[in-house]
Amino acid sequence: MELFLAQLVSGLSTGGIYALLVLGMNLITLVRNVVHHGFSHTCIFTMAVGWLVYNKTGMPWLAFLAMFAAGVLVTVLSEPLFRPLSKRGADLETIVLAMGIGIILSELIVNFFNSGQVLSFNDEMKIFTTKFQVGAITVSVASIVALVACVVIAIIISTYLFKSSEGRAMRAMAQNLRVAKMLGVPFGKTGVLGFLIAGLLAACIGVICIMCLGYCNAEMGDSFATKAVILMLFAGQGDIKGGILSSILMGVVEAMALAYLPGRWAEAIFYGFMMVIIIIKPNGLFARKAKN
Amino acid sequence: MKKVLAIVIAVMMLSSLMAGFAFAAEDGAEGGAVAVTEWEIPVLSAITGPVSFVGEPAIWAANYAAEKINEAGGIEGVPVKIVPYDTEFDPQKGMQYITQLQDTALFIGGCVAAPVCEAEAQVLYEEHIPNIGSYVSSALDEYAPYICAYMGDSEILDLELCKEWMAAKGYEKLVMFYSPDDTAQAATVDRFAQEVPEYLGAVEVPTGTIDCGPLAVQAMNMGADAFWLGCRTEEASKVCKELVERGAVESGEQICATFSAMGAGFLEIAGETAEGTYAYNMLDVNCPDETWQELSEAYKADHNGDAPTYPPIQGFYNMIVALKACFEDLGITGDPAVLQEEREAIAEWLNNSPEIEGCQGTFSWVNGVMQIEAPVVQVQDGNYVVVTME
Amino acid sequence: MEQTNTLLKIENLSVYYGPICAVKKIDLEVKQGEIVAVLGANGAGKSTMVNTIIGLMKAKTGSIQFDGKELTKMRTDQIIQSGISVVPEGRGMLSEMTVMENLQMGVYHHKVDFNSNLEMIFSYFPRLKERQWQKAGTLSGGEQQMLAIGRSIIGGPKLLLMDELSLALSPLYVDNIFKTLVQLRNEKGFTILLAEQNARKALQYSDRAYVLDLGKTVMDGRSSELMDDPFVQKAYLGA
Amino acid sequence: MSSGLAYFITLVIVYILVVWGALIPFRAGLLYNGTVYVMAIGGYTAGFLSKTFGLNFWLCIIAAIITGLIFGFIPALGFARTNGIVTAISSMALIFIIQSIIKNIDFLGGTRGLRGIAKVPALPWFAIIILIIFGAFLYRLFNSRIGRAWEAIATDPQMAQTLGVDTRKMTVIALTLSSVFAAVGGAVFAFNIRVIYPGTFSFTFLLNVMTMLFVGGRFTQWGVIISAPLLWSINVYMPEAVQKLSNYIFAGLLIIVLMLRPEGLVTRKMILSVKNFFKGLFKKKARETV
Repeated sequence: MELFLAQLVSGLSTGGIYALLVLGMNLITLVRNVVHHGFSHTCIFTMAVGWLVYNKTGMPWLAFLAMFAAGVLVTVLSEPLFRPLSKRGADLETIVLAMGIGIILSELIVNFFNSGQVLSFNDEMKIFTTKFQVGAITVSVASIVALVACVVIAIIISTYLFKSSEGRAMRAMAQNLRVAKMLGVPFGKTGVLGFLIAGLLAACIGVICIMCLGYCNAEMGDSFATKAVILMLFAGQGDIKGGILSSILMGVVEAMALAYLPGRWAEAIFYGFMMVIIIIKPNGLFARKAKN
Repeated sequence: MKKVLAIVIAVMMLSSLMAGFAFAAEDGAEGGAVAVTEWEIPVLSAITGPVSFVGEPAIWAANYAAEKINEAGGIEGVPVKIVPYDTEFDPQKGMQYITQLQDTALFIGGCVAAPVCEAEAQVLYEEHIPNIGSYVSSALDEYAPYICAYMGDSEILDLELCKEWMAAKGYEKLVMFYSPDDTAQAATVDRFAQEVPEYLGAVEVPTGTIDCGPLAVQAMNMGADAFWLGCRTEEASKVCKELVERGAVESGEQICATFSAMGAGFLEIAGETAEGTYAYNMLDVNCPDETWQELSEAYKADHNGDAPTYPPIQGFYNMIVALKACFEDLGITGDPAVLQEEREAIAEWLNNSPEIEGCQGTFSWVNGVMQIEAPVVQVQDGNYVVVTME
Repeated sequence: MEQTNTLLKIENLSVYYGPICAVKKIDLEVKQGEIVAVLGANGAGKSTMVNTIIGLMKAKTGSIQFDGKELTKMRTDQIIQSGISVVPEGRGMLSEMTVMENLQMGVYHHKVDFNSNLEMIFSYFPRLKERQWQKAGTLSGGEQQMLAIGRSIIGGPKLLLMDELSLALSPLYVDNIFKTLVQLRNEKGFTILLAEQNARKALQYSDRAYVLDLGKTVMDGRSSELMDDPFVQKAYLGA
Repeated sequence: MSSGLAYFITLVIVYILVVWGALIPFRAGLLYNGTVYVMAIGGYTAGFLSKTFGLNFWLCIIAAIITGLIFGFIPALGFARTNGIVTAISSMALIFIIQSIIKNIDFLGGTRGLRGIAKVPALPWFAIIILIIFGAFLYRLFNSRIGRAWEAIATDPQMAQTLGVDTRKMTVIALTLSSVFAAVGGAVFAFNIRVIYPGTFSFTFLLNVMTMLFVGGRFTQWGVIISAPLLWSINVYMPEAVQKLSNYIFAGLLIIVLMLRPEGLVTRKMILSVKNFFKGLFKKKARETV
């Protein structure tokens, strides 16, 4: 029982991180019909920038500021790369392009930050280091903060996307670029705005990952990216609520698999399960009705 | 008919293109030939990539050794030059270099990473090229006499340390944490299962596990009082942290880590929880030996004051030193006409070598296994300190 | 309906798709409060003309004057902002969004009172009110066309461009929709430019018409006169 | 031929075969990332048979084709139901699944890898023969009824359906044939590198394949024949400093080509003009001889 509870708690906190990543992916699909495989790499990149700034200056707030700047810079600079593809309506190619962006970011982390070694953060950057201990069960304040932040950010983003006129315009552009243009949505400006928000979110995820994990390296980008992309499809592209639910669910499932199944099978089970569900329900687990 | 002709023409174009490319490329590949005016020693190492923290110092040490030898007049009066090849921890890349080198190289040094080495070993054995790299004993037997290990055999040493440690502390039940992706560790686990009576079981730590809490709890549920960390540094440090924080161990002494687990960042991530943990470092960082002190100073000067901590430094230094002894002992000429004979002679010599003066005392090889002191270290106040197991 | 105020004036307009000329030296004029139809078969250049007016395609030569502004040098969003609305070919639904959201998108660039205009739209198209929370993709063809028209007039545009309004609709629906358009013009004073393949209906409900063929204007005049023209009857009305 | 060169040529041919494997689904309007998964299966089949039973090269290749057909067909049945983006992403998961499965199979060497694959001295020549056979097959395939059906699906799936094309069946055929190419590529790869690990068939490999596909041109089968040797030579024959940048170069080229030259280096137009040139040449000659 103790084992089970410990796993549940661990799974929830891992799920919180997945949920944020999936949220970011969903944001980008909703503002520009792109499955951004490189989004996770962007998050890790902001962490690396934060690490570098902190180690050079010793000022955590400056590091956090730099993280937000880096997140915004990366996403806003990558937005024009997607433009010609979106104009052509080449949705499949955008996936490949996003992978390309991911590799470049990973390579940058390997080459320019601590020569490819693990970047670990100290307590000043982690902010919340308190932990509650009940037997083998550890509940850290950081993971509670992560879960709460996840829900709050999701509410803010979905309110913005679904209730504000700018948000609507972004979604319109992702659904049908031509029609959105005919309705007067400025293509460049709205796209940049959407990616800017995604950049801020990437930095937020970076900060939360620093709090919860306390370290990062280039490989993390890859392993997060594929999981997050598949989780997003699993819940249904653009389904914010479903994305969060299924991320947390998968976080728990993964923790349970680690505990009760041989570790080597965990990955096969994780991906196999999701693939089967995706093939059975191509529009997402939470999709009520297939498109007509 | 026309269609067939068009296909034939296209195929011809294709093959001529390939051939043209091939000939153009052939010229570039000639660089690896051994010139008699200079000993070009190709050395493979993961200079960049995920294990660069081991690979870069290693290649540095090889270069340092070459410099030292050249200062003293080279090998038989001919200077040595290290030609580095960066495998990036990718067996495919390593194989590519080996195939480029296999027609001309007298000796190939490295690599520092087990997967790359195992990929190489087969070709090295078939082509009879002597090599010193990172091997465990099972591979050494299979490909004798052409490959040697540049440091003590971790498979055997780990086992010995583990037995000593458990006997000295009186621990009764052992759980291993290991990475299923590490080929060398997989071999060690098999060995432990057979030879350590206190062995309870292994916990697989998949690469990139985010939260190691579940794994720690799993090990605790097995009821062990001793924990062996064989997984990669990144996960090992987290497992160590979880074990201590969740109260699985009373002190760090109940945890023992292998060399691969105690890589860069272990102390940073594990922090205070690493206190008291044991490990083999296979390298005595504070060895009073004069050569080592000199090397250490030179290393610090080149690396912003960071001290050398990884055993391949010693291993790669010793490799070049051994090569000098070997070449001089055998009177190697480097003449391409007798390449095959000289390769075989070098391999035989290295595989069971006489005592050679290294940077931390003497060393030798017996059936390719390096015979060298491997000190036990313990984390004390955030530093590795050499200790002895009572 | 005698207004002299010219709202849209196209002069000497040519548009190319790469080397292919889609629109050749067209002149066209729309006056305030008129319903003007542009007729022609598939590939005559009607849609190209509409797309060029709203800036989705670039003109090679010629000018488009709208309300005193030169449109050929403006971006699409600026053109829309200056008071032109489009009902795109194929209705252009944002199918993942609800009917309400589609209507809200219609006022993206127009500073108007959304709620009162919404009432107006619902009074013309009561079906939309019933389905306002449904996703646009689930509507029937006729309802989608209503939504497209509603979305284009909700922002109170000065000029309404309609591309292939009658495409893939039953004849009864087509009549209904054209009647609504005339009603809108009479009651709200909209100016409408129709690009239509269905010449009979278009001539029936419009004031004036232009006939395009292979990118050139071959005829223009009052709709009632064109209706009786033997060439038009033979080529476009199938008489 | 020096061994370095032989290794290079064989590896380039492996890449060409696998890229062709990725090209076939693209003809049918699909982005299929499962090629690397089938490559692993083909590679392990060939490697295992060669090591354990000492089968010769050609028998191993035939075995790889058979396993490729089987293991390509199974996921293809699933992917026939899904749309483009879902197929692209979820087929990526296949790579992780197969890696994980191979790690758990002891007779394939598990994480320790499969060693002891026989040495084939004439490997580059064999590879060239395979390349020519499969290249000719691909050429015939693209100009066959099936090829035209794929093209119709890629242009407009709904229209293709109204023309009587069974899109599901065609998708299954495309993915299965793609798997055969990838499996053969994997088998040749195994004989070339002679030690295979589950981790060899990784995401990085997929990205190399994608770069070669897009840079070479994904509308013709000829593009990759130029792009694969050019790109891979960056990794082998360029100065060390350039080799270090190879990942940046690959990713950068991929992005630039996707943005600015969607057809890639070799376009359909170029192939057409080359064809016409040769046709013209033959006609003239024919006239002269008459």
